[in-house]
Amino acid sequence: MTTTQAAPRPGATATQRETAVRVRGLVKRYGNRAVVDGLDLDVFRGEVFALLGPNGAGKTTTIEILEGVRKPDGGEVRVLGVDPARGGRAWRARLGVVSQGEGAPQELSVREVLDHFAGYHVTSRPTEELIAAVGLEEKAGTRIARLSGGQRRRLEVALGVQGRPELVFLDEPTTGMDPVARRQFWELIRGLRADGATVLLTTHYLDEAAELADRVGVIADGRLVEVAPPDQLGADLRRLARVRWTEDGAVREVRTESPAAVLRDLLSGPGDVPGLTVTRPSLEDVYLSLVGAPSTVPTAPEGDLR
Amino acid sequence: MTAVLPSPPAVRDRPAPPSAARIALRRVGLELKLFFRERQQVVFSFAYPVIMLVIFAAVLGGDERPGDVPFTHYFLAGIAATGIMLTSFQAIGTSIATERENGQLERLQLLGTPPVAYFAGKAGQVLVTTAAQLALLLPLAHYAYDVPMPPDVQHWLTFAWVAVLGALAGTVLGVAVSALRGSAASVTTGISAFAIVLQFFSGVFFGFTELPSWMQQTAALFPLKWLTQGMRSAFLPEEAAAFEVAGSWEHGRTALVLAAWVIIGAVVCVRTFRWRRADG
Amino acid sequence: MAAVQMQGLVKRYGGRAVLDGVDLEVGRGSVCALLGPNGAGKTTAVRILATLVRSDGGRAEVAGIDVARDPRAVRRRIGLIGQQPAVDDVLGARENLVLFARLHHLGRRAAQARADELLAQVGLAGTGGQPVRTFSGGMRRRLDIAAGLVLAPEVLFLDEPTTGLDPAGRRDVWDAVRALVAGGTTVLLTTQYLEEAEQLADDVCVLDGGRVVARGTPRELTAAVGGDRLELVVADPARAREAAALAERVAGELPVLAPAGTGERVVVPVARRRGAVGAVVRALDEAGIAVDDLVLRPTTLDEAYLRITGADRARSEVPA
Amino acid sequence: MTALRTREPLAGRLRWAVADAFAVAGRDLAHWRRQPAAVLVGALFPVLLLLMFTYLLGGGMAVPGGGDYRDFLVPGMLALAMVFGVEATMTAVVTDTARGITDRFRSLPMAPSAVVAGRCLADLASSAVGLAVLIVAALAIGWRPAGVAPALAAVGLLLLLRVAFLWIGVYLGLLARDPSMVVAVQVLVWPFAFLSNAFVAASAMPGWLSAVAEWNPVAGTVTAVRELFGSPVGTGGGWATEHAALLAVGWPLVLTVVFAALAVRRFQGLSR
Repeated sequence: MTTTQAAPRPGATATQRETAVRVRGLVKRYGNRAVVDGLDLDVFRGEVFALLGPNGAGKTTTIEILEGVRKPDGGEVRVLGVDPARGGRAWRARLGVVSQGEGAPQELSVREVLDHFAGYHVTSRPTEELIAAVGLEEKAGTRIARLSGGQRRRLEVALGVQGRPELVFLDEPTTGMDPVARRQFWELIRGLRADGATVLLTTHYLDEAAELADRVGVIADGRLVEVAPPDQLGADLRRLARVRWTEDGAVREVRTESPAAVLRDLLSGPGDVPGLTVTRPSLEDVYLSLVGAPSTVPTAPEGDLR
Repeated sequence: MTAVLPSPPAVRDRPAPPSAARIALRRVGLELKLFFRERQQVVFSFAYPVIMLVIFAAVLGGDERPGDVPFTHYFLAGIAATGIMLTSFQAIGTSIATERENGQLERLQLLGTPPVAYFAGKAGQVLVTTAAQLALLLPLAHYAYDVPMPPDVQHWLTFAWVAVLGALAGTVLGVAVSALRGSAASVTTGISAFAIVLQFFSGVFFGFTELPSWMQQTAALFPLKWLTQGMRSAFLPEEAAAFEVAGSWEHGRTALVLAAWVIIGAVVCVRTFRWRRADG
Repeated sequence: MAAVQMQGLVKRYGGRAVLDGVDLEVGRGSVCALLGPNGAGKTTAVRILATLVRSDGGRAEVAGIDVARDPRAVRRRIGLIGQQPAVDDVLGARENLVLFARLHHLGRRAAQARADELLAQVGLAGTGGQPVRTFSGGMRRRLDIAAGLVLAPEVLFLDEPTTGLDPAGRRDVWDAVRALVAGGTTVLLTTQYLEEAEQLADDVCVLDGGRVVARGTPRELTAAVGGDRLELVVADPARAREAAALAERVAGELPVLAPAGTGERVVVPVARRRGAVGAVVRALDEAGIAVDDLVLRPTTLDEAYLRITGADRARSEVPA
Repeated sequence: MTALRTREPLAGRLRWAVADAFAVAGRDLAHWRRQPAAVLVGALFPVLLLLMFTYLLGGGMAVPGGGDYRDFLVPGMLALAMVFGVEATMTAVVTDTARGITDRFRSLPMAPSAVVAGRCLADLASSAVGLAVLIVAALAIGWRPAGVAPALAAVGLLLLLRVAFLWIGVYLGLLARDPSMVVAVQVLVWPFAFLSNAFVAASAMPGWLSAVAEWNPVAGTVTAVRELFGSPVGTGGGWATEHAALLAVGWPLVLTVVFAALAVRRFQGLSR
């Protein structure tokens, strides 16, 4: 059986660091509660940036401010060089948006919806191409009212990229999608990226962030607490590996920075070590500790050999 | 099944987005398609004026209105106006409130749709459905109740401009009231209650001159009164004008008020239109 | 005895069979995850079991009771958390929970106490009388989950319970489910998130096109698709090929080379052959190839699932 | 495995059915507390109509057989207020179904009857408030009922009528897919109202219409309530007017039975 690794990421090596989105000191309050509280964010042209954070951390609010549909209470925002509050139609035409809502008339079929909204763009992707890209071929003639939640989500994604946008905002795009659809969506995003589009997405699926993003930003309490490529996020935490095996019917565990040494010790004896695994904290573990949720990440080496 | 979208040329300097007029045209098509797919909506929009005409003609058919005008003649003008109000004001107010609640307007906003194109789509749909509704009502009134049709081209023209302006003013009023706060269901109820009260105030069911003056003055602020009066001028003989409040048909003023509703109302609506539900 | 049982269950909508002869058994006190593409009939199956929809054929029993014959007795034993949050959005969170607790026939005091407990459990204690209409999607979801847990049910149906929840919220839900299971509750769960199935489920059942196409423990499903794999990062990229060759000789399968952050990553499929891991590590050590990182990870359920329902549509029946 | 049926004693089940109904009704009352404006508008709309009709038609309308038009109109308006209640019931049912609340109730171990019984209680309570407001308004413009006991009987008949329209509302609410149907009902209620003896005495209408108005399901209640309040009845009319009291009880009962049966069927049809 053959396994393939994810393709290398050329984005990190690109030298043009032109920003598609630039945010400084963004503040948004509801009542007297600051939902966004001094947020700084740079999204470079051509990269896929994933914004992670708990429900209510201010991700959606931030994206809505970037889209120009919500007014900030403070700070400076530039999207494609334009202040979103003043962005005109020409500016908007360069954006693609997949919001959390569903905005397609229930009485129309998938194809009718796409055909209709095609007229809102100068150059739209052909309807059939979009339908194939999100895997709705079998549902093309079905009315929206009869689609399942995941299928509607796919249509929203298709609508979001219909106008060949330069910058795409995706707010939890894959919620409710099945794993096959999700992978299809990943292909779609890789395709957009390959064409030079910039993508800013939020997601609760960390495997998705790891798979797609050049850089990941974690929002907690209205601020960006860390930004890094997904495999480097929380580098300190990740250094600790967990070696587990079964001995005398009980599971033993050692947490260490140098698993290879532990392994050598373990395997120095004759025979096999049953149930041997070596794991490093996942992106999810790192994320949970960054946003201050209880997680399983060890803070110090513990446990002993024998 | 893995489908990657083929590369489009990397466009930085893209051409300008489609004009508001082009989008408006598309909206009209869409609105009509949606309207006719909602079967109940179609049936009741077209049935209501007809049912009301039949009932009122039966109940009060023997009565006469000021100026010896038979009741049915007088009432056709009122019910035609009410029908126009129903397909414009009431239908538009309700549908916008619903579209706002279920997020359809949010998508339009994100696409950068000019509000005026959205309104134009609604207005186009209203004009088509109004025409269909009147095409059903007028022959019925004429052949079943002997209501005379406008006698000459000039009266038909009056009928046409009054109907068009009235429908457009009703659309604007519908856009305006859709902005009321609350759920779509409560907005719908509020709109219906308002529409019914407005019908009474505007002299649809009773002779307008019989109403107390405060009602007349209130009604004069809204399009329905003028719409009804304009309709009377198209259907009733010239002598009946003497029994209007002003003693004449007041065509100038009717045009002025309705046009003001359309133009000022549209400008105000474009400026204040909310695509989203208010927070909280 | 099975807590949930379906035999030849059929449901048609307008001539199209959404469920086309589904057989499934969930043992008492276990967790079964129902997987499948969007529109595969998972929700329909749950709605039939929860007495909301009648089947067109076959039999369904919950807690030993036929759902068609005595739905009320079934309702006394189940909890349902549906895909769409079903709560009164004019009322506040607490008012909702008190109402549902009252309808579970708790006394006034007990209902209020239970509501407060649930609010604390799902992290909504601070919302006061704020109407649910103003809640975010995640908050609504939490409230909906609390509403399904008013009484620890004998059988709990969860239809995509964590959709839209953040990872921390997801873990809270998992903890709540585990606590219920520890107390003897049987859980039937649908999810699009395969890690959830891996975390919670004793058994996995894959529906596609209204039929069961695979069934087994997560372990069995992944084993049927492929065994574990050992991923190593060698310190000196130049020796990666050498390491791969060594690994192939020891493990007997062709490893894959891929560039990693600092060195070169070697992925060795080990097909669950006991001792293979130790042998590979030992061989590398003897050859003096330093290893930076070493992760043994099982084939994920994701991969198994994609093989079962995925692009190739090759349906592999997995023996239960 | 044989299904184990647990049979609770009937008394216990009945007690729970009542408790559940009150819990469901309590939810509606909580809505009032949170949205007082909606309740107010609902109660004031008939008042507005009463004032308008009294004012507008008061002078010109002659009541056959003599009497003041205002006194003739008040009982008619009271009955129509019950008819308008159909919209409130329908809206509540449609909204609950659309929001998944109906399904939530259906999956709970509560008495299935309580969903509707609760709706009944809440709507009757709101209609009772509406009636009270309308009666106060009528008293304010000079209308006077004949006595307390017959007036109470009249209120009873009105609420009975409300029960019938409640079931119609439940049925229509289950039938409707979305709230836009409510608008259709709101509009079509008007022709129904005009085709009754609420505004104009049936005997004053031309031939066939007079018969329709006389046999209108509201007509019996309107006439009977007029008699009980000691308001002008509008003379003439056939068998239906003579036996108004019978119709005032009979019509609502027939409607209730028919629409309750339809609604139950429809409710069970939800599980298709």
